[in-house]
Amino acid sequence: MKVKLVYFAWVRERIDKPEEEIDIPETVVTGRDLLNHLKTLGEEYEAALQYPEVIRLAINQEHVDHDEPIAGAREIGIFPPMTGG
Amino acid sequence: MKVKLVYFAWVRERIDKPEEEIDIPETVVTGRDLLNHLKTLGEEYEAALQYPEVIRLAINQEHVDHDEPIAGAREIGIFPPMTGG
Amino acid sequence: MVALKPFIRVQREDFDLQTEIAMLTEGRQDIGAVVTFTGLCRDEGGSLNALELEHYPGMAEAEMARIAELAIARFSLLGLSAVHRYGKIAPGENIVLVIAAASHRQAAFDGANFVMDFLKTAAPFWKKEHLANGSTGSWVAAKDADDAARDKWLKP
Amino acid sequence: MVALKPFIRVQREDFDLQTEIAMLTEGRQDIGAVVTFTGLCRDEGGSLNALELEHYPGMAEAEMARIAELAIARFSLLGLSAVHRYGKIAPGENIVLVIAAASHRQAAFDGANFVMDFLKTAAPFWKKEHLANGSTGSWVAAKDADDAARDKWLKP
Repeated sequence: MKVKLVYFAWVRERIDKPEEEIDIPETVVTGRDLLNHLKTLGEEYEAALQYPEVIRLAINQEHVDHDEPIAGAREIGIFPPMTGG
Repeated sequence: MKVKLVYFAWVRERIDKPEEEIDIPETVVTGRDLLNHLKTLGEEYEAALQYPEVIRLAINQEHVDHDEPIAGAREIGIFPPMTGG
Repeated sequence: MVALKPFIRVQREDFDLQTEIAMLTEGRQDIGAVVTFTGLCRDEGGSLNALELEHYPGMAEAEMARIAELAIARFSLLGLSAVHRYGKIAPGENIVLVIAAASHRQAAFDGANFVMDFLKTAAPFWKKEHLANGSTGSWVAAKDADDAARDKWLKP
Repeated sequence: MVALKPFIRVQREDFDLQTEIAMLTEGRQDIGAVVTFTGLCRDEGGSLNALELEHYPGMAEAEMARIAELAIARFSLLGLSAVHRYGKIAPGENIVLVIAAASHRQAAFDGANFVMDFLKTAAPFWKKEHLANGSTGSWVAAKDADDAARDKWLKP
């Protein structure tokens, strides 16, 4: 499955790109699986996702828990806790 | 003792004057005494002060309780509960 | 340290929020939160033509300042303004403005809310209704709910 | 009855409070209370030169609208606006504006406060510090206190 990933704040800085389209293996079912998969893709991903428990996910621009299935997602946002306002 | 009385809202309307200077007998010690004394001055005062428990008093422009002594007051405000804001 | 003095005004004319806020924030870089409260005249479903605001000159300003100073001390405010209008005010027009500035948001919210709750119950203003049918309605009655709103700040 | 739609904007440029309030209140006579919250950039005792605000375009607006609609329903608001800036913002400049309009004051206070508490914790914005010493500081960390402020609205 092909999906667009978008990164923000220090996740974006550490992965060193704002977005990319990647091919996800079928063994990746949930958001948590996706984070673990990304960590295998290189040092920069490992640095960004070192503490996956603090990472927030959004599927198609809506917040989701890490155990949410990602099947059918067009766009997955990966970012740190929000600090707006 | 001579003192300036100032009236507001429906107290002013019923007494039909915004302020007056009156001479207070020595038997009048507290704010409560003053209200009871004023009620003897005529129908209009009786109408204004019919329910003294709802009337608010201010001595020299500061809120006071009815049992506050009025000795030394330059100005006593007599008015209904406030409804500003 | 000199205690912060609130801006207090009682006036006939309307006020402009942007101008009033600028008086508190201009040139400052330590304010993180500004909360404003504006109270407006409602038409009560069309039955009201205007409110007439009466006040006790001198005492109104003094009470507003007293309340404002309590709020500044209690919530460590960095700025506070309270402006109250008097005279005839039509539906849709402003009646009262409170602005609280602070480092952080909850202090600014609490400061403005506190000032409004005490202003309603302690500042010497009274509202009379002018009705749409041409008659002069009654004086607005004080509400128990306003006393209750004030009393929540007095709990230990 | 058509549900009230909030005004939501994410923009680079500053906002003017008087203009934003007029969008909610102009021509209306049923609004009795307007509360505004403005969040500003603080200089942190002189150590901060600017904040850089990053956001998730599209999702930021969507989350702000979702939060705003919750507030409108919960507090029976008569008007709600939320404007959030992005880009580099200097100390003393505005970052965010929330306006809540209602019949009565407590609903307007609660509406604006609720929106700010959820916006802080759920709207996809991030702040990076540019320090006065010329270096780029770290990303601002999320605060437990902000989660606690949000959670007070979730109690039964």
